[in-house]
Amino acid sequence: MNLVQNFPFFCIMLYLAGGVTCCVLTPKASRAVCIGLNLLVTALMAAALAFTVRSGESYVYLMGHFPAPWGNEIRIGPLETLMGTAFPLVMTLTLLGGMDHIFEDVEEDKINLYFTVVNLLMVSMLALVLTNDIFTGYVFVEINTIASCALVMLKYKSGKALVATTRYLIMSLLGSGLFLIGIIILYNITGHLLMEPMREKIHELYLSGNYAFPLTVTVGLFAVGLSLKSALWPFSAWLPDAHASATAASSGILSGLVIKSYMILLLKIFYRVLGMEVVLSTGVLNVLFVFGIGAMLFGSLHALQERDIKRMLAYSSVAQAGYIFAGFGLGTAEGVLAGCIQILVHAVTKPMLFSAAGGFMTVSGGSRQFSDLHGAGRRDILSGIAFTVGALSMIGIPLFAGFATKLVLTRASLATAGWKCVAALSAIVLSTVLNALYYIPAVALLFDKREAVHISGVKAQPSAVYVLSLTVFMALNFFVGLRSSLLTCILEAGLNVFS
Amino acid sequence: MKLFLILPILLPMAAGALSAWLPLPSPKKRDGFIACAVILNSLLILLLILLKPSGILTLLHLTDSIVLSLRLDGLSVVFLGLIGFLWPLASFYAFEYMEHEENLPRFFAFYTMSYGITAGVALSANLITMYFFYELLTLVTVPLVAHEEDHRAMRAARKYILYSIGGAALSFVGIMMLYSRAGAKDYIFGGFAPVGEVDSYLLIAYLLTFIGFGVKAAIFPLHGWLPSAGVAPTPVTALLHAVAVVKSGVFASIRSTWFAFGPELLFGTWAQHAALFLSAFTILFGSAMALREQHWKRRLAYSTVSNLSYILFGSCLMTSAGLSAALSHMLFHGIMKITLFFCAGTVLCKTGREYVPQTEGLGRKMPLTFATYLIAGLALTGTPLLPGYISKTNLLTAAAQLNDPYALFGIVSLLLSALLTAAYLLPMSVRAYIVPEGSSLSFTEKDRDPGLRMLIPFGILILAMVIFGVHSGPLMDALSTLVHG
Amino acid sequence: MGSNLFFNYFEATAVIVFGIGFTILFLDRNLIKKVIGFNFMDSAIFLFLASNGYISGRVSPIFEDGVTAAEHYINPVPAGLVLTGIVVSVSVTAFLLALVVRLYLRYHTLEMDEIVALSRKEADE
Amino acid sequence: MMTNRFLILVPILFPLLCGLAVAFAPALQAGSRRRPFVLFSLGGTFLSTICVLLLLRGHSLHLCDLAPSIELRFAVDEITCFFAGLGSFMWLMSGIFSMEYMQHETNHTRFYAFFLMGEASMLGVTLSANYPTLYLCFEWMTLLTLPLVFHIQSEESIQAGIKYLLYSFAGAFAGLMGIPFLAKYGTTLNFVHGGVLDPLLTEGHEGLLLAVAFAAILGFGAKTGLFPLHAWLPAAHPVAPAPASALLSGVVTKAGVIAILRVIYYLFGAQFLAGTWVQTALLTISLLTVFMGSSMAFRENIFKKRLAYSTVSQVSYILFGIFLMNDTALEGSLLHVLCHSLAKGGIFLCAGTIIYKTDKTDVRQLRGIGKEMPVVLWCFTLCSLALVGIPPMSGFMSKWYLALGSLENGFPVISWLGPVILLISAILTAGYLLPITIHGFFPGADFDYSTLVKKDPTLWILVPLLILTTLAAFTLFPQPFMALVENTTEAIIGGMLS
Repeated sequence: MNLVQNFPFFCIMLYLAGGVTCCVLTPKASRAVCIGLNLLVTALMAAALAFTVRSGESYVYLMGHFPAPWGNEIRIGPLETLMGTAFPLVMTLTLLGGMDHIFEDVEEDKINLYFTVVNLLMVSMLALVLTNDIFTGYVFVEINTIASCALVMLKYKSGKALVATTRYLIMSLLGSGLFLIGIIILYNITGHLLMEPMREKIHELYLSGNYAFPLTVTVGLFAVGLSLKSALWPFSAWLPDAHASATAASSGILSGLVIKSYMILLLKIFYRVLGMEVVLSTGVLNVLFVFGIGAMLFGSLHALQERDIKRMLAYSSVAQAGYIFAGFGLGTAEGVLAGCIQILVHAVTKPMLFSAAGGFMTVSGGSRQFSDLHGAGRRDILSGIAFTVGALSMIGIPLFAGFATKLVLTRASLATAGWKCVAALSAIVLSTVLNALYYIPAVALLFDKREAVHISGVKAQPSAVYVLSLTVFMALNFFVGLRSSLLTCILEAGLNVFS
Repeated sequence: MKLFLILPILLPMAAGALSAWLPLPSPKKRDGFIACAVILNSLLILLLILLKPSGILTLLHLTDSIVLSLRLDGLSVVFLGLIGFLWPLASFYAFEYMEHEENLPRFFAFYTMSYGITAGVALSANLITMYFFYELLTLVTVPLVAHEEDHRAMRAARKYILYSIGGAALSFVGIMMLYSRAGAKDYIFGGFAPVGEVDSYLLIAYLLTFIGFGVKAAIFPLHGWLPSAGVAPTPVTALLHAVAVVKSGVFASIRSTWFAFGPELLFGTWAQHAALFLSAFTILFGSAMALREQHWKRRLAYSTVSNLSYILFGSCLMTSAGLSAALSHMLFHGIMKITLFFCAGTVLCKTGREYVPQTEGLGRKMPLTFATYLIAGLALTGTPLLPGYISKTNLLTAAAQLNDPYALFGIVSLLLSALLTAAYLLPMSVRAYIVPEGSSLSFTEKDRDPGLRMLIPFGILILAMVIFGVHSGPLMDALSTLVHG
Repeated sequence: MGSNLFFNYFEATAVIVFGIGFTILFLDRNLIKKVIGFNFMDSAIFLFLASNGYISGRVSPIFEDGVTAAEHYINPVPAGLVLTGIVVSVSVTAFLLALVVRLYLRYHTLEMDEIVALSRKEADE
Repeated sequence: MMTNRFLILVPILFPLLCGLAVAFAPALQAGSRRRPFVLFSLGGTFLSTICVLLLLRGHSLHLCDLAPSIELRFAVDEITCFFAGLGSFMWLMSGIFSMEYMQHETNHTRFYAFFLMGEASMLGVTLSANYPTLYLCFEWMTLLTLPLVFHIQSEESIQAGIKYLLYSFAGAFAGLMGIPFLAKYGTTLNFVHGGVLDPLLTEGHEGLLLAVAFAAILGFGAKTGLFPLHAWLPAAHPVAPAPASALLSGVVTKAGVIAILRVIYYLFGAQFLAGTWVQTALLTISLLTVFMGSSMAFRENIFKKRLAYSTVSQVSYILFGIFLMNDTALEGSLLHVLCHSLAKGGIFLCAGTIIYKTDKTDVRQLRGIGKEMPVVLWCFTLCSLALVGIPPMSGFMSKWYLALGSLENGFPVISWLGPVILLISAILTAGYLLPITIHGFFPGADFDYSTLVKKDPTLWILVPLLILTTLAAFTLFPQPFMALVENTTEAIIGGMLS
């Protein structure tokens, strides 16, 4: 047990401490604490990642030396540490990118609360990724819900933010209610809360055949509950309002990171708690696959008709979530790998797009409508380039991050035979075209010469922080695009030892 | 030695990017900068063709098996030679043509960058690299199509995006299907797909790539974007839609047929029949639509649709004679079509006349332009002593070799399309020179022959046509040696 | 199927109450009713959870007269979980009610449709 | 020996260079210097052609390779002798005629340039020794004779010109169909006496090859006005100036005949085509054209249109003889080639003179023309007699052999139907040609002779007319011509169908 192994535990504790201290500090100080904390956690988790990749297996970390079934455990493997490093890194960059907007939109005395909420959000996300106990998972799901709703709400005097938050909160509560009752039924059947023992119990039940119906019900509850919280297509009505009306940084965090943590939890439950053969026997994966394909198409169709840049990006998040669930729905290891890669790719690209959109709004008099954004890319050239890079990556042009997903997802769907392969391939082709159809005209409009009359001539003076964050984001995007082979082998190693 | 392979791609890209942002004082300086960059790149290509460096230059490992890498082999020499020869001419032409247009830095930046990317398509050593350059080509040429930024241009650009990205996505799926069966290998003459028994999985993959790349090569159902892209300025339509963009579609299709799937796998299968039928039908369809079209540049665009399918038809015959005929037509059509577009562009830029009926009697006022147009028209129709005849006869002879009903249909459509080409090109030239006595035709003083910078490309192109028409022996031998790897 | 409904009636009532709460939260247009619905749902779950731990014939897990053998008492773990659950649902209800108050101050109505319509009209100006 | 082989090219290059000189050389722009130069070049071409035919018979020249499989090859064989001599002679005659005729026309430079270059391409067709060269010269002949058609630049002539261009291209492309298939199933693309088809290769593919041969023959038939692709001829010939329309009818149609002869006897081979459905189809089409041409001419009132229709029917006489594929019929058709070129040339020149002098284009206006231009109308009458086939003139001899050849052949229906249709069409020919003479010389009672004005043309016109008329009666002294025709037939078809 060398020192590196308990870094993940330290990170969770650090974030908790950070969250508490931030609510008493001044806005500037709480900002410094939050950013510093995030960078520190990224470093620690990177060290943990290096350790787990070198050792190649995932270890269980007992908290408080209480053995099962009383004590609480977290399990650290290559996949968890990789997500653990990526999330805080993206969080820092998104916060830096949207910093000016935070100080504008949120009331003066509430800014330190904003950073408190951000820290709590990070705690819950890290916990969701790492936890090995399902009830702890539920608790952190709830913390995550409250924190993300608070992020949406903290917009100064905006009625729309309030309404969006309420609808978001209600839908999330529905999801977590289903999730909780799922846990309780499972606890009722297996008597355990830690994931490994539950796994053996369920395996015996599956073989013996009794409790078959409750098992299918629990799998259904988990799938619907968590897909509702991670905005899978039929349940995604709340996402556009919530993500569009929040400040630039929050919408980046929400669509880039928050909905991803639930997906990883769902993946963990399928792999570690229920075991893949049980899940496959219930056929819930096909339902997820169909919803994923639906998300890819209808998300993009809605985005096509949007005249508001942030709502367009929000709908595009729904579509990209569809990619992930289509990956999981394929049911094979490679499909899940494609889903995980898309989690990382989308986490890297969407926050950049939202920050760039924020930049455009500052130079276009705060309006989000495309009619006012003519030539915004020209007025704020850095955001223009960042937006183009993000758009091209979303379409899946090689050399950009999006291409990695397209490559692995196509290979995964080719491996599965029958209707799933045909449906997946046609969905990929269609969604690429649809993405191109709304991203490229948007880019063209942003670089359009004829500017709206009352805005032309406003030159942007982006702050150093903003420039730094966008450039690092672009570099990250190209890194994922070019070195995707590195990510794939880490994720493959992680998935092998995941269950 | 292999490192030189990356140069023809990077040089124009860098030059294009620099020319847009470098604070060049006068347009003249920028033209000079672009001109020397393009000529330098053509010389570089000539050097590469002469030295023919062997070996593969790997740029990047996308995943363990999929690699972006470059290589110079027989087929890429042909395509590189074509674009190397035509790009400087087109650039010279563009300098004169674009004088009175606005936002030129952006235009010339993208115009030169597409030179590099097309060279990339030619030099790529496997399907994924070619797909990568293929997508970039779409992105770089979108601003050129939408140059005028008026409503028409934007609609044409949107249509262009829809077709190209859709086509590229289809071919991407096809490529991945091939890779899933045969592994991600580089190009080998004769293809690397496992021959074995005919399995329809690979045939479906081949059809997907054929239709995917066919979008850029303007196959019948997916040709819609080419005529509507005619709204772009002439240097764009001339170079991109007569030579670079569409030829890269055809080049990609030949690559996938001959160097990836391989003729043995495809010979005699229903995939080959479908490909033959599609291309033969497009030959007829393109010429028929061209005859009906009154807008001059759209008529030439439809003619390109038909001529591209000549090349596809030749390559789909799956015989080495067919391939060398296809390559010869690729070269000759490049030269002939760019001349026709130049003439149309000169008339448009000098006199503002866009429609065919408006050109009656103009031959008197612009004799040299219309003389070039007549010669290029005769060449395209296939009159002997001009290159069109050579490639057409080769195509016919290659098609006659296989006694296959689809090849026969191809021969009949080739001949019919030759007649239709005569019908939509030659009467125009006759009516340009010969005007009935009593007709009242108004000519302004602007209607006169263009400046020297346009006439030089005309002269060079006609010379090239006559030389290839009369003495194409060495070229054809070179092509057939290339064909055998 | 129906036969074992009789002796685990705790679980049955819990699921029924959960259903009622879920539908109220999901379908009702009045915000306060939604909050009430949410509490229905949570309390149903805690009933289900608590009843899990009950072993008939044993006493509640509070030490009395020095008896420390585990067999004497019922299983305390579910009760512990219920405690955490109650904490979570109380905090969420508080948050939800705070939101409802803020909405009422702004739009002077509790009906969700009216609030959405008002906010959209407000956004148009 | 090497040099004189290149002499074969002289008949082609000499008129070509003269044509280019007339077009571009500044010195020749003045009318006074241009006319002698044109005469000199026409005469020079005629003489050089005769020398080449006599000296270099049997030699061939492989000029160059357009592409590995396409080579340009010229040779002098029996068909070249027969047609090249006739063609260059006719070009000379109408050249002389045009000296006078072109006075009332404009832009002479363009006319004479393309006049000379047209001759070069026609001689090219006669001299070509393989399929691609034939196709090359054939295509360039269309392009170079095209400006002659729309010379007067009226809207009608331009449309006629475009029609001529497109029909000829359609025919040429159908002709091009033969090259690929012969490249596959034949041993070589050069003209070989008796056909190039390799019996082993053509084993199972007769149907395909027959269809290709049929398409090629119909394609080349476009130039001769054979039925499916004949519509351009009645439109193009009348609008051309008289010397050009004389050549178009007299010689250019014969180029089509040469091409068909080559395709049948030197590429696919007579045995391959004899007795097949192709032969029966071609015979019926040629008979149909013969009959249709003369009936349309009978109804046509515009003078030159009537003569154009007459060309359509007369040339189909020749094709009928060729398609019968036996030596007597072939002899008859070659005789008719001679007769038709000379007679139709003469008739078109007379018509040209009449229109030139009196500007009357409608046949009904020509009452009493005989009084005004007796010599011209006498030549017209004699040439018409030749065409109708009245004994002393050459028409009779050729129609006689044609009828004999048709009866010899023993086809179930066509062998007797052929002579019947030839007879009917001869009567129709008399019907549309002789009334002009009758009304010309005997204008009838109510004609007031006072308004008569002598309009005899100058020598430039009379000399070629008289030469052509005397030659049209060559059957009076048949020996030299018959010897020429017989050994040409012997060379083409000898030893094949015996």
